[in-house]
Amino acid sequence: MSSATLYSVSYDLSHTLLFALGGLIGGPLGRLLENGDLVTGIGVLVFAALLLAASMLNTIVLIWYERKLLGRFMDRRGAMHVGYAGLLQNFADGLKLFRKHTTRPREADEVGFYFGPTAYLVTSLMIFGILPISTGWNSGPMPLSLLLALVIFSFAPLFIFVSAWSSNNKYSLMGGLRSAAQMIAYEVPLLLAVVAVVVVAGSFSLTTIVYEQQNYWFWGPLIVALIVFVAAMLAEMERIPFDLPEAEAELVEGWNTEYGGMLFAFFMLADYLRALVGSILIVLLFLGGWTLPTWLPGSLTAWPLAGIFWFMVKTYLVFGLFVWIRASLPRVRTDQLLRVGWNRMIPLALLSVFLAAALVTVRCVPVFGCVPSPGA
Amino acid sequence: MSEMWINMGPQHPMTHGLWNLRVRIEGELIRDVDPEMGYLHRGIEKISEDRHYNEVITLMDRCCYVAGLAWEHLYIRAAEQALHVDPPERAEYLRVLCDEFQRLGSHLMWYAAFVQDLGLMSPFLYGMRDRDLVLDLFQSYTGARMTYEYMRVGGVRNDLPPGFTASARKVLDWLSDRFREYDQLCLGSTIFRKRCDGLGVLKGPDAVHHGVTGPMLRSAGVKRDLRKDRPYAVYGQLDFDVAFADGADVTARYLVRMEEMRQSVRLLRQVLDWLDRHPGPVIAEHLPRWLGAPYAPIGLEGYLLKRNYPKGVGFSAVEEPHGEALAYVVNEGGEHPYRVKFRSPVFANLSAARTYLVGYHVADIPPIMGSVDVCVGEVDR
Amino acid sequence: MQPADLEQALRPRLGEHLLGVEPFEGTAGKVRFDRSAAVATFRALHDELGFTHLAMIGGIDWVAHREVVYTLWSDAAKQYVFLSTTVPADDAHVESASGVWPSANWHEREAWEMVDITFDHHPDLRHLLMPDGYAFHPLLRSFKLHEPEELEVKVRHV
Amino acid sequence: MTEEGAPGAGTTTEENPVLYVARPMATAARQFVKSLVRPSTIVYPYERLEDPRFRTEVAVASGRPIGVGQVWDNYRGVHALNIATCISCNLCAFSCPDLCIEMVTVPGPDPKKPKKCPQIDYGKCSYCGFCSDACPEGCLTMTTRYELSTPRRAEMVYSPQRLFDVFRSKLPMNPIRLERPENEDRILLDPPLCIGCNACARDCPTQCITMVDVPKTDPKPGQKPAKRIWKEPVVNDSDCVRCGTCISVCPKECLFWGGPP
Amino acid sequence: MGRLSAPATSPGAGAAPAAVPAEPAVPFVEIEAVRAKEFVPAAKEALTALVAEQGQRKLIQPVFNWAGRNSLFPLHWGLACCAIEFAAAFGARWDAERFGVVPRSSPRQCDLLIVNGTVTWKVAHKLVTLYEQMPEPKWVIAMGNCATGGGPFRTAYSVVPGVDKLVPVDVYIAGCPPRPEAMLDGILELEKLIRERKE
Repeated sequence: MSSATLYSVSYDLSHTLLFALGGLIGGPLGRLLENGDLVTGIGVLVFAALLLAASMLNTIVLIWYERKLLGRFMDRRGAMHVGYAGLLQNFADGLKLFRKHTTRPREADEVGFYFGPTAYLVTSLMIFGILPISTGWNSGPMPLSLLLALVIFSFAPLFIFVSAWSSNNKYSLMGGLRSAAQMIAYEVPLLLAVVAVVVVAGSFSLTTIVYEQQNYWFWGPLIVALIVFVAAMLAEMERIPFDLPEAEAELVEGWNTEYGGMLFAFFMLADYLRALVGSILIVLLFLGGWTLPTWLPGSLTAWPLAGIFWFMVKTYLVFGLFVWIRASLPRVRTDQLLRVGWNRMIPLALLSVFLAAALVTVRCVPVFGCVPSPGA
Repeated sequence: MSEMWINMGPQHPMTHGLWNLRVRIEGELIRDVDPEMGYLHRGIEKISEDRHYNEVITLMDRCCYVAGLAWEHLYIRAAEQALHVDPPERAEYLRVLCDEFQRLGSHLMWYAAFVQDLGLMSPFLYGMRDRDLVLDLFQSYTGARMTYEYMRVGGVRNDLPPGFTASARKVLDWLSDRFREYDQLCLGSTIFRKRCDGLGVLKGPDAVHHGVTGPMLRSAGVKRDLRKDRPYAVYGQLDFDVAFADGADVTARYLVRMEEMRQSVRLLRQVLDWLDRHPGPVIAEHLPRWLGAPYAPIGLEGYLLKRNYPKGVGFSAVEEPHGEALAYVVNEGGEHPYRVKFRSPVFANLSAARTYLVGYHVADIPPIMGSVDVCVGEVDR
Repeated sequence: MQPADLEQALRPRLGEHLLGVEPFEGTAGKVRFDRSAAVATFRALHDELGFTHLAMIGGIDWVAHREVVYTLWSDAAKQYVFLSTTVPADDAHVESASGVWPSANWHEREAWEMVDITFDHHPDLRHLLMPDGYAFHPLLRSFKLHEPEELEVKVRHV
Repeated sequence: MTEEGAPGAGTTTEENPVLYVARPMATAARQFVKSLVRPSTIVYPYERLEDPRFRTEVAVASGRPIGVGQVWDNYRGVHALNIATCISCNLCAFSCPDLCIEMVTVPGPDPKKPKKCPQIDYGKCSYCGFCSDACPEGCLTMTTRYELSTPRRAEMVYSPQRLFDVFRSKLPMNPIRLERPENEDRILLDPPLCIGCNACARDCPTQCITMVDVPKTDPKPGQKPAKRIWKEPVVNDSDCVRCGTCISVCPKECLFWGGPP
Repeated sequence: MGRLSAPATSPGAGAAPAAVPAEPAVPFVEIEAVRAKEFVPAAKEALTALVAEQGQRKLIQPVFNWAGRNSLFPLHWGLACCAIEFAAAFGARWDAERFGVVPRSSPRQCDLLIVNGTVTWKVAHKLVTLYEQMPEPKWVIAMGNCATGGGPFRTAYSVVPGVDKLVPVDVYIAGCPPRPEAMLDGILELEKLIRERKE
């Protein structure tokens, strides 16, 4: 396990910076700068800024990727005129939304109307502080990082409901209600599927889970858990076929009907941030994270940033699967969605937990190999 | 949750046009509906009274903008009966060609809009793409994509350009392949079947009672198709089957429309073969001059009266893509029609909305209304 | 079905209220009836002759009087038939057909707002196409169209 | 769901969720692979459907047609007016169902007799092509130009000069033209009403009306002698374009449409 | 009946298809890159302003202008015939999304109101409401003749003779209905208008 984490890099950066500055100024003021607490504080800030920049950039590229991919599924080109191949399109969208006036309906709840989207975006961003991207890019040892990520991930329905309720629109309200019902229904199978992974990996730490997949990735032996996880993740991300809360055809724009300008941009960003988090979680839990199979030549990972590169490749491929589903499947109905959630997904998830338990008992699977003993 | 009224429209993604569906809901269940029409009422029947017979054709294209040629055909048949004009046979075949291509175009447009209501994204684009090919054919002989102004009292404006039938056959081949793809995307999908089966049921007797016609009626097992039951133009000489289904639900309407498109392809192949073999005039000879060409020279006022042109009443019934459309044209001897009255199939289909919407979920409104295939232009006129 | 058949079938039920059956090209005929026997005529055609589908109700303004034309279709005979009744312009009302054919509802609303023919015992006679409170009946001959007047054009004030 | 023409496809009720989700996904994937080669999008400002290479059928790499060829031969777009051959007959203005054509004066060869040519308001025109069908000289035709966006409403009114510019730009024009139908109507004269004022002959765009002498008739007893020029118009039917200008200018309304019924 | 005369009689006979000013075929890569060049002048302008220290507002204005004109979200609203061509412009063949034009269903998220069809007096106040619900900066395109001036229906008793009587219109598109290309041309015209706009 590499010792250089993202936080330690930030801390070192801040340490170097402040000590150099302190040495430059000299005297008592300079010594004040060489304070350890200050270094820690600045280090956290640098860490946050790095995370923010990386996640935002990734999100915007993700939107571009989806638009282009969806375009080809639909036999058209997608955004192509703003920037090379439309790469700058989403920046233009973001800047435009930033400049647009934000209007609040007169009858809307003042606090909730602004609090909802902001909290939605902020909680979605918070998850990125927990997810390890590669050996270098992680926030240090976090024994319960998976649990923490999922807890933050499940904050969303609350904020969606707050913003939907406070915009004082019937469509928004219905969208909010659907969103709450749907996310609660799919929270359970999601967690159960995660339990299967945790049983096999023997840890709640995402980093450990990735290292547990050295011998074989979990998608093979835990295929049932993967299916449950992908379906539940689709519902949590509110994408077709489970995009009922913002079902265009009947609910206009769902719970963000009354939001325009930057608040709408918050929603869009948060949606895609969650989609990114979903893809990343699938890569981490089932597809071996930043590692490659051992039978591949080692030169593929022998260069700097190779971990991040392969991780992003996997993430974008997983997201491509979501785009593919979006391009080819219709939307389901609320009651059907809930019925599938409670009647099909939870039994399947329980089954996957039993399978995982059996796997841990048996230890070895033909084709895939053996599980290392937990905690080894 | 207590009951509340919500307005779906006039600006709502579900409506596909300018109308308002007021829905009383309890939770997600529909308790009552009240369609509110008239947002697109342009007074076409009134304007027609101020226009010459041929000039009304420009309004017909805009009356139903997804089936312009079918409406031209409808009006022209009534006007010809009122004015005692007989078109030549080739013109009748050309009109059937227009009608059937228009059915393809309209149903493809319906397909695109319907699947979009269900949240299917790509087939919307596929439907629009394939509809554009049909519009290309229209453009190559009428000169416009949507507002054709092709038919005239006594025939049609012009003959087909050379090479038309060959490219038309290519388009038909292309479309026949696509229908399978459409079925795979819709019927092949479990989610689609779960969404659409048993939805928006309107049984046969109810449908007849409420004046519902077209694919909606045929999907309820009633085999009424004016092309078969009351053959107009040259439909009596062509070989085709009436598409129908028994389900009376959204899936059944989908099946009927898909089958109608296949039957249209079958009809079109026969029509194209006939047109290849039988050249001839496309407009009646010895027409009164103001009918043969769209002129309105000065001094026309009272012209017909002076010449004792016979009065008449024209009536025509055409199986339009949406259903049974009727026209009633009164010729009182003036240069303008005295009264023009149209019957829009969607008008009646929509007026029965309460029978097939109440009791379902809010989320079911888009697919059900999508399966009705609303064209507001012809409802409001 | 020929006009003579129609007359034969309807005469016993309507008596002198049946004013005649005229031939009409492309249909079974045009049945002219007195408006006082409207519901009886509707019932006779719907129940006895099998004209279960009401396709259209149209009003025509003949200045002195107004004519209401009903178009019916029979699935058995595969034929259309016209029903026609005249009402004087100053007392333009006729019994509603929506009790016999539910589909008459919207057609009658339209005929009422366009040609000003009141349908008695109509369940819901209000504006369909024009906004509520619209005072005119556009399809009357006395209602003339004209070029629109020049209205003020809105410009952006930035 | 049997008998003739009944759609039989897709009526299966077997439950196989995985297969039935996989089938539409496979269809979409097939489309995706095809589109990777060349989507059917036309990159509009840089490629146009009226480009010669789109005029014939384009079979792109994936075997999909974009357009079906020859789609522009009959297209009705902006008009082109050949001012030189326009005879100011007004027929285009009369035939316009939307009343968007106004005849305006343009400088002609003869300064004394100013020429009137159509000015078209594209904010009203419905592109029905009735005017170009009505034009007896074929000087008003429709081209394939369709881009007419402007921030100012007034710019949508095309003066004859601008229409002439369109004509000179040599855009592809509508080659399918109607021949003028058999004319059975002709201008007839109600002789007792005519006063021989020469208005019809003066304003006839084709100069097909000649004034011929008529014998002076004696007034009936008890009546004043008619105040008139003893000439009557005679219409040369082969040259007449049946525009009705003579009828409109006749002060006594003695000309009318007639002919074999 | 020789109704279909040979093309040679047409005055446009000289302009057979071959006479179309053939545009040079632009390679795909260049097409993708053409509009990317637009950003460079905007950025250059911004940098020049920074050097000249002309204040913050001048500095960010070109960039926001660039963003605003390249990301026009029209309201997803179909009125009449033109709405079908409006939909076709988002179809596979023309794909208006290439220009960043994505229809949104909620007026709060739109900056462009494309009035695609006949506006009747019955719907007039709803149109104005929708316009007012759109946050600034916003633009209006009158698509087709009905929106421009009532079109063929302008004499009717129920039709607004031109949507410019209700809301300020920035670009008019003629056509009945305009082809999808013409609609795209109108959007490009609007982009040009926004570029020249001084705030």
